[in-house]
Amino acid sequence: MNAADRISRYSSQERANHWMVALLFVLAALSGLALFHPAFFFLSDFFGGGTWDRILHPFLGVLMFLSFLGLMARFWSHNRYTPADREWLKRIGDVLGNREEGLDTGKYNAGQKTLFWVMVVTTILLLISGVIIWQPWFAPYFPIALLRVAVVVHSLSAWVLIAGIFVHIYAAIWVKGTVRAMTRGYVSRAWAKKHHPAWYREIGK
Amino acid sequence: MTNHWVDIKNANLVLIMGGNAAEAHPCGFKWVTEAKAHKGAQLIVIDPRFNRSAAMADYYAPIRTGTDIAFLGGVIHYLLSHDKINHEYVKAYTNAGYLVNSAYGFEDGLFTGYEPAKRAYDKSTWSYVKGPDGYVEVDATMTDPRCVMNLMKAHYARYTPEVVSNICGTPQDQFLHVCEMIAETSAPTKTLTIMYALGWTQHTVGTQMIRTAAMVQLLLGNIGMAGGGVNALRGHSNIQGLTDLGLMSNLLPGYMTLPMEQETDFQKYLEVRALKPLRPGQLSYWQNYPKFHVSLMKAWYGDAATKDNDYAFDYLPKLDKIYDILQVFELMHQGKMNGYFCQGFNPLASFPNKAKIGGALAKLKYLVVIDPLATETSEFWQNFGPYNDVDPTKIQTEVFRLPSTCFAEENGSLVNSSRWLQWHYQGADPPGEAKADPEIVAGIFLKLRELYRKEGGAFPDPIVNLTWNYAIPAAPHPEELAREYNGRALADLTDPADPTKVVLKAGQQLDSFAQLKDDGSTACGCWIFSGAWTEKGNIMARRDTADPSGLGETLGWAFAWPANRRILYNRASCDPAGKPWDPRRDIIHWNGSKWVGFDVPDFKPDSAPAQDMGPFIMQPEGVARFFTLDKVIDGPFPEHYEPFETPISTNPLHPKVVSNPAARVFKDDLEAFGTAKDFPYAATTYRLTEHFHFWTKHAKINAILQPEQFVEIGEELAKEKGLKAGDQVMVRSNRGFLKAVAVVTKRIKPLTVNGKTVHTVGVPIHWGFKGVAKNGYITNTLTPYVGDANVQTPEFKSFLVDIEKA
Amino acid sequence: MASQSLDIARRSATTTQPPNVRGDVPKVAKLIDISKCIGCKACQAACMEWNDYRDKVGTCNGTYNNPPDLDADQWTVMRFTEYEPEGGKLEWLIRKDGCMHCADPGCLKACPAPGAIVQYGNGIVDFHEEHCIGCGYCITGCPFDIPRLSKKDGKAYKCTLCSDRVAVGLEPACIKSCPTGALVFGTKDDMIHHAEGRIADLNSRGFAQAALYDPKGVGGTHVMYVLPHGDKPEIYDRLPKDPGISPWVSVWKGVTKPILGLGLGVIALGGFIHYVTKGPNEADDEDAKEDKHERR
Amino acid sequence: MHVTRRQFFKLCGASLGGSSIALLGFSPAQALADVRTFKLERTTETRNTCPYCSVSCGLIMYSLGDQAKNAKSSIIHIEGDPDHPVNRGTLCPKGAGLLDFVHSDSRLQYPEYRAPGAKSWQRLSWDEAFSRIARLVKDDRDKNFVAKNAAGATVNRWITTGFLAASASSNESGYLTHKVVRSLGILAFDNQARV
Repeated sequence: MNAADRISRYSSQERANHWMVALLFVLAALSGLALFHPAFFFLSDFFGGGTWDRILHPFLGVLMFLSFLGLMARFWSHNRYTPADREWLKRIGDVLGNREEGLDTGKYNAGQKTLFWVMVVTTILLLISGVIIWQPWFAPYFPIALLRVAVVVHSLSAWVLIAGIFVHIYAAIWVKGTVRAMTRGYVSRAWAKKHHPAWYREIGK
Repeated sequence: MTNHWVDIKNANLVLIMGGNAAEAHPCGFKWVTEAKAHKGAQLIVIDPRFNRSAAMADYYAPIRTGTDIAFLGGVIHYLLSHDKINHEYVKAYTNAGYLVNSAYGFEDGLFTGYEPAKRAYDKSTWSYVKGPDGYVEVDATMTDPRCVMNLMKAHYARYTPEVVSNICGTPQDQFLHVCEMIAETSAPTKTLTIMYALGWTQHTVGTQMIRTAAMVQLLLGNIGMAGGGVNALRGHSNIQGLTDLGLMSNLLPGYMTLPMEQETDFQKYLEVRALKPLRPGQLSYWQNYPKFHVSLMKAWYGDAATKDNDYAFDYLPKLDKIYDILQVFELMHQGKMNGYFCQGFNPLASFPNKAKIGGALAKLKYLVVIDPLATETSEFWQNFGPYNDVDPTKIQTEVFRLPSTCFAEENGSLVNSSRWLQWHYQGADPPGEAKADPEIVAGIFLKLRELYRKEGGAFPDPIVNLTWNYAIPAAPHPEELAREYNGRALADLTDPADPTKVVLKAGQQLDSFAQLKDDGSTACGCWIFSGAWTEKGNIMARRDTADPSGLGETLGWAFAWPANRRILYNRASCDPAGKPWDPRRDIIHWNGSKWVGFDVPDFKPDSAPAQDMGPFIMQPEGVARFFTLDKVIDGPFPEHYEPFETPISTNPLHPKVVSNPAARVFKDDLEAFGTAKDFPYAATTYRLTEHFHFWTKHAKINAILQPEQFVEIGEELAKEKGLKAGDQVMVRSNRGFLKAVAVVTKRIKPLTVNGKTVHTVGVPIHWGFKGVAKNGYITNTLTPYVGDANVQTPEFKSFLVDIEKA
Repeated sequence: MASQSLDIARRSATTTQPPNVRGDVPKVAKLIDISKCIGCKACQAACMEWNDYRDKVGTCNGTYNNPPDLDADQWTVMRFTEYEPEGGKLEWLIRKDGCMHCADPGCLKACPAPGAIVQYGNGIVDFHEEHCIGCGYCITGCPFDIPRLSKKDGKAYKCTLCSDRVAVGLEPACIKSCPTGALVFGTKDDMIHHAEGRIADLNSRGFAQAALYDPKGVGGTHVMYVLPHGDKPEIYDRLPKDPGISPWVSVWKGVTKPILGLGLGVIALGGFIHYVTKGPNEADDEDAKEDKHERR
Repeated sequence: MHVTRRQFFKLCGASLGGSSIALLGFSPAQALADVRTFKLERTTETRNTCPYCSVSCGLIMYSLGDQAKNAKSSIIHIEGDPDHPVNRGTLCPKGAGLLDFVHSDSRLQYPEYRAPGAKSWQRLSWDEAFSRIARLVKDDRDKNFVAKNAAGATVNRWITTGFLAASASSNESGYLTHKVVRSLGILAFDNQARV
């Protein structure tokens, strides 16, 4: 693809920030899953065993949250819902069936926006509940009844987040040309025109 | 103890008073829970505090500290006036029918013969009426107004429930409830056991408190019975043993006594102690005193004790008075003592009025402390801030501190309160250079003997002639010492019935004190321990747990003095005809030709019931005494006297005689007493179950379980003083103060005494300035320097304090 | 030791059944007879001594409760309550607190570390600190507030019921020490029988409501109490009347987790199927042409 | 066990390899659910009696080593003697904590001396201690011994030095103490039974 066919989608800083979050997410998720169900406990070996897993996980989580704060700041304004998003959501079946013609999608479609807000909500919940159950630093200061709730909130939030990220990753694989936006920073003009026509027009001007 | 620990399980009713068995003797208290669980026994606890024992009680009644004679005197009155006594027992086994000297009397708080200037009685009127035959006159019908029973009735007629309640603060209904429960055990098939400890001994009327309890038990017929008795729980592991061995100012081993300085004649010395029977046919076992004494002197001085020198009678120091610890520290405080040895004893913490004790020690020239642990006494000269505020540079005492072994590092025996001598074995070497006590004593003695041999000096004879036939003179072996106090034959001993038959060859160990001779042919270091190490070996180390009667008389376990007897006075467990009062408590009985059973009879084994020998064979009367003649110095009947520091400032029974008139008080100490005006609260000191005296604060586990000094006060007093649990509180007596954490409790209630509200302040004793527990004040900073009239045990249990928020 | 230790009923964070064929060993139980307990703390001392732990020397907080609470260095404590009902007699209630060894242990259920908590065939619930990861979930799982994390090593500790002693046929250290026989140990059946005798005795002494505390909410326990006031367990320093594993824990640790775990798999599988059936969404030549067209 | 040189290298290699793998986090799981090893299995048992109160509970002390010549024995555990008729294996909190008394930091290790006016202890040998004490005792006794009282009666007493004996020490120790103390003519003599 020559330079003329490209549209810049993410700056190097945005990409760095994203991959930082992504990396920390993977680590936090793997270390967290190890504690989630015995079937995943083997994952703790990647972190030096169960105890290291338990020690590292909250720090990874906090780092992930801090990194994610950067993404939030950068992308907050782009993720406000618009009337077009309603149309997109209505036609989710068409989208999944690769028939997105006629949708006037902006820089982010409604699915991406939803994921963004899911991430915002779950990471905040994870942070709060995570701090409450963080042994040995903070947990002793909270009543056991609250710890019990926090454990559940933490796990549920994590599950939602992980499921969301599964969708996110799949969508990037499914919609060809997307990954490049986060690896190299640009997309093809054709990609932009097909998937995000409103954005395409906006930057074309 | 008259009985023993396991025997408590045989009781129908247990009275814990003047003690706190659950707290201080938990493993012995187990037998109370066994009695409750398996015999349906009831437990009564009477104490100023609702303590750990009370938590287990079926019935608890509060009492003001120091008023137990009033309470028990009231019980005597109840039993007599409600006719709840074992008549046959009282008639046959006590001196209730004995006639008393017509000059004897009691009026306004004083018995006849009081001499105020001496603070002492002339006891000559406290005696029996003797008949022309030299024996005491007895009125078996007990109708003579001068018989003991009637005098006793009259004496305690004053102790009505109203009076008791007014003095003790125990509500009348509660007092009467206790009386009713106790009275039920006057049935021959029911027993009460009484468990007491320092809550009775540590008063200026301590001896008499215990006597009152004994009187109650005699009226009920509970002495000598399995599940009965008056049982001293006692303190240290070998406090019984050291008392048995006579390590006290005026004693010799086996409850023999040192001569007073007037007793210059050896034969007279023996005669007054070899008590002749006061009634016909009585054993009066002390008649054997000369055998015990001569054998002791042979054990100590060997060939140097001969008939010609009265068996080294002059080697024994003669008393001008008793040098009990209060007397000694008074002398020390006056600068009249130069040297002092503390072997495993921590007087700075243990004795009353710490300021006086510390001041006295500072006047010594030398102090030698022998102990496994770093005690407060050994560092009395060191400054520990508020806990021991002294200037070392001003204290000129030389102090030696010698490390000794602990129990785990030695062989030897201890006597528990059941009178069992139990052998124990070394399990490890002592730390560092620590030595066993006998080695340390030998080390000092051998150096001293060497000096006397070399240099001569003041009366060296007893020192250079002291027997010392130990294999290693510098380290006498416990086994050698045990064999020595058991005693051995010095010449061949023959059977008294058949002089041709040699029972023991010279050099052999004695089987029992029955073999002792007064002609120098036996040596025995402690006659009551004879039988502990015989030719059969170490009897103390026996471990047969067989209990054929199920009553707990494990005769094959260790050795009980005297003669392996488990229940003292057990002849009294049978009626005069020799049949057990209660067939379920058949410990011994007369089988037609001799006394047999599950215990060793405390009696002449072949004396038939018809011979009328009394069961109390150590008494010249053969019976127990309600009226105790001149044997105690403050009255033949116990009388309630207030503690020297009394919260009510009077004695409701006789306002002119408030406190024990026969108790010795030193001048300075009299001035150091406080009054209720300045110190309005009744205080009492005590032990906690987590600690043992001043030892366990050196043990981490116990320091964890009870880390810091506290005092206990009732909620009502706390409210008055604005105190809440956890506050720092200052407790002051007229002798000093301490600061500690306040424990505010429902378990100490204010009592109404003589129309006045009396609050009790509880002060546990266990803290000090050495060890791993939090440093604290020595509790005895507060306590008064006055002791029981008879035995000088300090009045730790009743004194006055004031408290305030610190 | 090993022979009995392999008789495992349950093992934390383990989805298969541990070796259990020899699990038919007698169930053991400790009975705490509150009516006989003098609160002497011998059991506490024996526990410290046998298990070789020592807490720090604390302070007095104005009560007899010392140390004041359970800790990783204090597996059992005495809780003292001065109970004086309106118009009734003062009672000094003393409860030995510590692990109840639930038949249905919440700690084990909550634990994410395989083998950190096991329940032996004899009923003892034991923590294996070498497998403990220090997450503290056992604390949330326990209905009695027993486990404590150590400040020294970050592992969770509690009473083991002296599993090492029981394994060789001895009674736990606390049981052996108890001076008054307030603590008794044996098979659970025997302990229930013993308790019946104690309750009859208490009934005869005026405690009509005396009862055995063997709460069904946790499947019964292997540490039981004889309570003189069996109708009011809460007066014994907040002994829960009807304890059970918190629904937050039991629901979560029950079916939810496997379902959610499966959920993630379903999502992944859904993506795969979608990709296979619908194919990738790709900007084709058409889009590129249009773009070029527009650019001109 | 006979190990050849070759086997030896193999063994070393294997254990080196094993430990390196363990470092990477692939240590084989330990025994999955073993109880703590029973610590008394080969200790030496000694019967004793609790030194605290006069219930005098029977004890069993467990010490390290089998009393082999080269093994230094040390008590590691103390519990009640189940055969003892009184305590039947039970102990109170004091008895159950005896181990910490035996090994207390406060246990004295060697003889010490505090000079008049001094602020600290100095160490001395047993021989020095015995010699100096004997000298002090003799000097005081020789100076203050009372052979006869004012009335001329032989009293042979010495009251300027006193002795407190330990009622937690054994009968044997107490007996010897009494014998020695009385031979000196001491009357200021007591033990804890007084208080």
